[in-house]
Amino acid sequence: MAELTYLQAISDGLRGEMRRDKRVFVIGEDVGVYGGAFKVTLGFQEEFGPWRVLDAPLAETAIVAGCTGAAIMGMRPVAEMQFADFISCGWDHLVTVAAKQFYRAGTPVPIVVRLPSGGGFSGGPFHSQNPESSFAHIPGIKIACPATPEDAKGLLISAIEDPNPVLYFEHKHLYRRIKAEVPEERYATPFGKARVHREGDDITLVTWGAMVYTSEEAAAQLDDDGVSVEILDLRTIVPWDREAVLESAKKTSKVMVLHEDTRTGGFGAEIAATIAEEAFEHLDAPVKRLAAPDTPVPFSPPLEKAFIPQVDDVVAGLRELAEY
Amino acid sequence: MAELTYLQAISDGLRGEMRRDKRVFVIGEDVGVYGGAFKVTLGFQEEFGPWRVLDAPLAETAIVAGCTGAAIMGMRPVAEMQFADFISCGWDHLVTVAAKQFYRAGTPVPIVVRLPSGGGFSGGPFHSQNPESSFAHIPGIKIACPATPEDAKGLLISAIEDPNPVLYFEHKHLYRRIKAEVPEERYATPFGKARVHREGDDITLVTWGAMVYTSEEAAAQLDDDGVSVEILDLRTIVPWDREAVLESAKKTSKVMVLHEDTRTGGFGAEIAATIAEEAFEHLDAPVKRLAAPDTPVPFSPPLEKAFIPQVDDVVAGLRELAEY
Amino acid sequence: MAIAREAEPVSSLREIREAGLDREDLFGIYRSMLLTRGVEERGHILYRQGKIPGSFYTGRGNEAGSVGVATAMGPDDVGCPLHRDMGVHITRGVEPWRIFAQYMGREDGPTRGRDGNVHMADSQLGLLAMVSHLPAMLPVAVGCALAFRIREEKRVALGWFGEGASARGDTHEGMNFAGVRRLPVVFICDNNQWAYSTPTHLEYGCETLADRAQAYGFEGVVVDGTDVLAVYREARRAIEKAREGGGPTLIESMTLRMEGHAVHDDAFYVPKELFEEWAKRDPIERFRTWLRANAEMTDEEEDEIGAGVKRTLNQSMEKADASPLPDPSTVTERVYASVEDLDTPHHK
Amino acid sequence: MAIAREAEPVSSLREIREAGLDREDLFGIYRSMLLTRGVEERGHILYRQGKIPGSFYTGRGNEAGSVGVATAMGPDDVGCPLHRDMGVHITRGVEPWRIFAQYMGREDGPTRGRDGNVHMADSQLGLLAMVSHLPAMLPVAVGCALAFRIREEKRVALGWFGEGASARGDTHEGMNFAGVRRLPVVFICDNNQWAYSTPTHLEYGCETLADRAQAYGFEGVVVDGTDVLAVYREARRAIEKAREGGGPTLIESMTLRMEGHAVHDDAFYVPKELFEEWAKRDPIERFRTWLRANAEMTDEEEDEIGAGVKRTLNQSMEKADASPLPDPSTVTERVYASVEDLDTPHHK
Ligand SMILES: Cc1ncc(C[n+]2csc(CCOP(=O)(O)OP(=O)(O)O)c2C)c(N)n1
Ligand SMILES: Cc1ncc(C[n+]2csc(CCOP(=O)(O)OP(=O)(O)O)c2C)c(N)n1
Ligand SMILES: [Mg+2]
Ligand SMILES: [Mg+2]
Repeated sequence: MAELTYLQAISDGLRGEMRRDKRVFVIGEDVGVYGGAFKVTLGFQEEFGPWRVLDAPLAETAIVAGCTGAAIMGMRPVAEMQFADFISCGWDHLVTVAAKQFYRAGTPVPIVVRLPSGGGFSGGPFHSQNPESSFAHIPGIKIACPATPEDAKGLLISAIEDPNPVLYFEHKHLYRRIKAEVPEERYATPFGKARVHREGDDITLVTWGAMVYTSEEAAAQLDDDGVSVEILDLRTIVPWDREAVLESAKKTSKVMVLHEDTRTGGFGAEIAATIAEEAFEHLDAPVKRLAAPDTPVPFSPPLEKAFIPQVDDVVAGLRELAEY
Repeated sequence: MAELTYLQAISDGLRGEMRRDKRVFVIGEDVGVYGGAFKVTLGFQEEFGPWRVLDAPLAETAIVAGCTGAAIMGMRPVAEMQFADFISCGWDHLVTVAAKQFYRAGTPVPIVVRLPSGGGFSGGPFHSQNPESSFAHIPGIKIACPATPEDAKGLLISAIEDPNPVLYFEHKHLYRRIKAEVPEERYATPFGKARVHREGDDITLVTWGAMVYTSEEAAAQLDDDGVSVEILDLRTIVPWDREAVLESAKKTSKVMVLHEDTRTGGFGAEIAATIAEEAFEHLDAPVKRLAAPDTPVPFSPPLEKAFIPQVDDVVAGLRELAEY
Repeated sequence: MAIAREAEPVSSLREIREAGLDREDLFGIYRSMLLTRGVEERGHILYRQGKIPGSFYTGRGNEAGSVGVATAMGPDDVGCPLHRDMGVHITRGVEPWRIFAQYMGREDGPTRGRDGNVHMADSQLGLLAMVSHLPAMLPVAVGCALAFRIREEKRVALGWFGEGASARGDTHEGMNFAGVRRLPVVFICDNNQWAYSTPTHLEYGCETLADRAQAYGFEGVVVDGTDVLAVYREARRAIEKAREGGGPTLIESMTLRMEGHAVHDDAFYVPKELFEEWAKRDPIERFRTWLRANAEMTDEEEDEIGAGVKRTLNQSMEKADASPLPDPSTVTERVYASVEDLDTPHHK
Repeated sequence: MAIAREAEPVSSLREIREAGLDREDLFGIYRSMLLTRGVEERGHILYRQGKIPGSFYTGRGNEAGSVGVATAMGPDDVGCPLHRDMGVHITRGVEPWRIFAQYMGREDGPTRGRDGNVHMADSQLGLLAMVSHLPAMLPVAVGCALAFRIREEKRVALGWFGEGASARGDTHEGMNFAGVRRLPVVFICDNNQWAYSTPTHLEYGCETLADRAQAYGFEGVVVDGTDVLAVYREARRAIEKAREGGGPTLIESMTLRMEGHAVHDDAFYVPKELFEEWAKRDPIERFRTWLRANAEMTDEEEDEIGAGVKRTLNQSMEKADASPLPDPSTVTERVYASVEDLDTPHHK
């Protein structure tokens, strides 16, 4: 095992798949000589050549549609959006073609789109978004949101293996901040299996991505109150691990759902509604949702801090639940 | 009062605003000589000329972006998508520019996009969708989904008056099937005020659009069981009338949320999660969601029938709730 | 200031022989054109009988364009035909009964009732199913060509689009990317002069769409879309050029949409004279005359082909009508693919 | 096969007088160029001091392009400048202290801390705030022109885009629509030879982007983007042509991005010689030399302008630094506009 940053784990996972499987190629803006805006593909073009590490024109539709066509012709494309925000320019192709082609025509579309997402560094309204919820509503697309280096590698490998379009959200704020042991061998982390980030008995906190670490800090504070918080890291939100969530909810009887994306219509609503419906008789308190407010992501640090859920917000929410 | 179809009410409302306010113009594919795919703007070009009733190229981005620019320059554009499904091609401009320009730059974008939506006539995967939930997650956009001719007119007028981007979903299946008295004078139906389509005491059914009529038929059947169903037609889902919904939920203690769009991540999740959180102590049963299954809209009649929630499905769901 | 080349008509049998077709091939083309029109005419009847749900579109006037191009494709080439390109499906060998089954939403249509109309394709035959959104499949075709280029296969992808759809960003992004990378793709613009009710001067501001090819660094050519042999010759040239690494070509095939946009549309907005003028250039009649004059097609041969097509159509309609409607309990199946589903001819 | 016109350099004072500028105007242009570069250089310092959150972009090398075009705009014309076009904001009169406040996320920046960098605009000055997504504001500019055309106002809209962003569908849809309707809009391509690390041959396959104008039925022109007067002359021609109903023009202004894509990028991928070559054509130095040679700018005049700019910059930085950070409790405010908010110069 080697200690890797979250970013290195993504990079390693991708490089390994490219070495193993000639069908895998990467395409995106500046992924070649430059190695990608965040350097995930640094050195890839030297190793794999310019036709497996393609610098695309500034054209997200061409990228997503190009991947779709190449995938149908037997390749395993991995596209990089320079920032997750720009996937809005590829929305139509994802929801109209890639998501529906198998159901309609029996043609699988095994593409992966890597999406550097999330805020916390004054990226402003267009370099900070977490657009996973919009896609989670579209049948036919799968969505992974790794929180740890180990999952970053294992979920990426699963995403590439998957015969469906997969959106792989990599949280920019974790890239170099999070470091951990990552197995050197190849492994695929299954989709739809939540990870118990921290066990607990009193409250279940369901989350994913960078909010796992915010949760962790908050849970530690609740320990001092004598309240034990169980943190479930969903890892993938389509599919999401209903069983694990419901089981934990039934155990603790109190649930908070937390995400960095905005609240209204966020995927937290789906989770909360499901828990409220299916664990109704087990709940000792209403399922609490905590998320960013319904605004664009503001740029200026005090505003951004008020926007992204902070440890204090989570602590306050958990205390409310504990006291309910 | 005149008896108008739902379609005539839209047409009348729009014509009235164009007569009243020179800033209002319409743009879309085939809205001119042809009068629009559904003939909503039939005769408009003759009355208002080719520069206020513009046949656009087949280019949804040009249409939405063009409206945005024109709106910022003081016009009141009303765009028509030929089918709501094609708004996926304008997604980026709505969520990236129109929705965020006021928050970011203080520039309001008063545009209306008319979206003929919904299924029930074998339109298949691309002529039947109800994409309102995807947009309902995006702060900065308002969403109207009229169910009656009276609201069709009144909400359209409000939409045009509104200084924000408004998506106006008009359900194709209601166009000529629903007829009712509509006031001849000008009136604006406020956004965010639900309409009690039918009063009842035992179960609250929250819905919008064509599902109002499915609900009505189902509720009539429940009458025979001695169960009285209150139907709330939300009219607008952004903003949505939380107060009215919560009040009714507290009165009946049992709630069903119903929509034609697919289930996972649909706006029904937001409503159900909110009720479960805010009326927790008043509920005698879990909030039940009924929606289309998570698939594209299938074409063939038996499949489409299995996809769109039917009266029988609603009846079965209501009975389950009644017996809970 | 036209930039694109204008293709000459094909005038002699010798010329078309040089372009790779023998007499049997020519009869095959004729048969495909008849079958194409026949399928759509029968479809129209089925529609009026209430047997086809939803709407109904045809490509009348485009039989030369679609059949001509498809005839020029190699067996391993792939294509994304659109709603006026029934001739591509027919020429590639889709059995007509499956098309009728598709129209009627039956289990044996290529989309098993999940989609309707010509929103279908048989992947066994190198075709990709179109979506409604125009022209979304054009950049997808570019992606197919990218796969061929990465693997250094001598295969070519074809992407169709209407002149109306040329206004969409998809057209631009696809062509630009193809031009930059000189990918083996050929773009076919079915210019039928109308996009629903919208005439060309409200769709684009240049003289011919083929001129746009130079904006992407490749060749454009305008061809008479009612002359199946000219279309064939130009498509073949372009396809073989792409196959040999010469990059993309944009072919603009000029015709008229000879009916309304779809069955509900009487095309009142199209000047009558335009219909009259183009009726004289009906691609099937034009080719029949050519075959009689240049390939010595006999009465017997002509009748035999015609009768064969009729027989096929009759049998196909019957067979299609025997296909069951999909089982509603399967509606939620096959939203996500499993690994076994990758076992298609495309994916291999 | 270049199609677009190539603009000549401006060689004499007489020539530029004919194009509408007197000596004072020329000094004003010089001042704006200095101020543009100064604002960005100071921004860079603030960034290194940790006073600017997020990233930081400059338009070094594009001062002639941005200032030249903005100088040609009429008072009621509007424009959507992008991230290399600080000169447009400066020329239209945005006070530098507000730009510094914007950079630093302060309440007095045009976006009140809601957005950063040059994602800003003062609607009082006829400008629209860019979004990151490139070149989304180009078709929005077309929409502005549409409003002018509907109302029959003699106003012109300007839409900027980078040569990299020319690959996006937005560019195409906007230009196509503008061409079809002959709208009063001028498109300015800041061609700085790189899109982040991507060189032009991977962005587009044609010779010059100005050639694309013919694909939309209007005129294209290539201009030396380091020659502020040539840029001005061509922009003015195009703007006045649009104003008189002559339809759009596409101006491709050639320069080099003289720094990395943003502050974090050392541009290792740009050949050193390219930088050296273009450094010799520095737009400010070039114009200074021209002013000395052709407009008899004296040492005194030159110093006065330079000192004035320095003073403005110093004062502006101080004033900006006094502007407060936004109050976090306001984060959820102003997501939706109310009717009163329509009371802007644009909306009137
Ligand atoms: C993105 C998109 N917008 C709108 C439509 C609705 N629509 C279907 S066909 C059509 C006209 C297409 O014109 P053209 O591309 O010339 O093809 P034609 O039908 O004439 O063959 C329109 C507007 C669509 N299919 N896709
Ligand atoms: C739609 C979109 N995709 C990706 C980006 C990320 N990005 C920012 S600037 C840039 C390069 C832009 O190149 P160009 O248009 O030539 O403008 P330049 O920066 O060279 O002035 C990229 C890829 C973006 N802003 N928008
Ligand atoms: Mg057409
Ligand atoms: Mg550039």
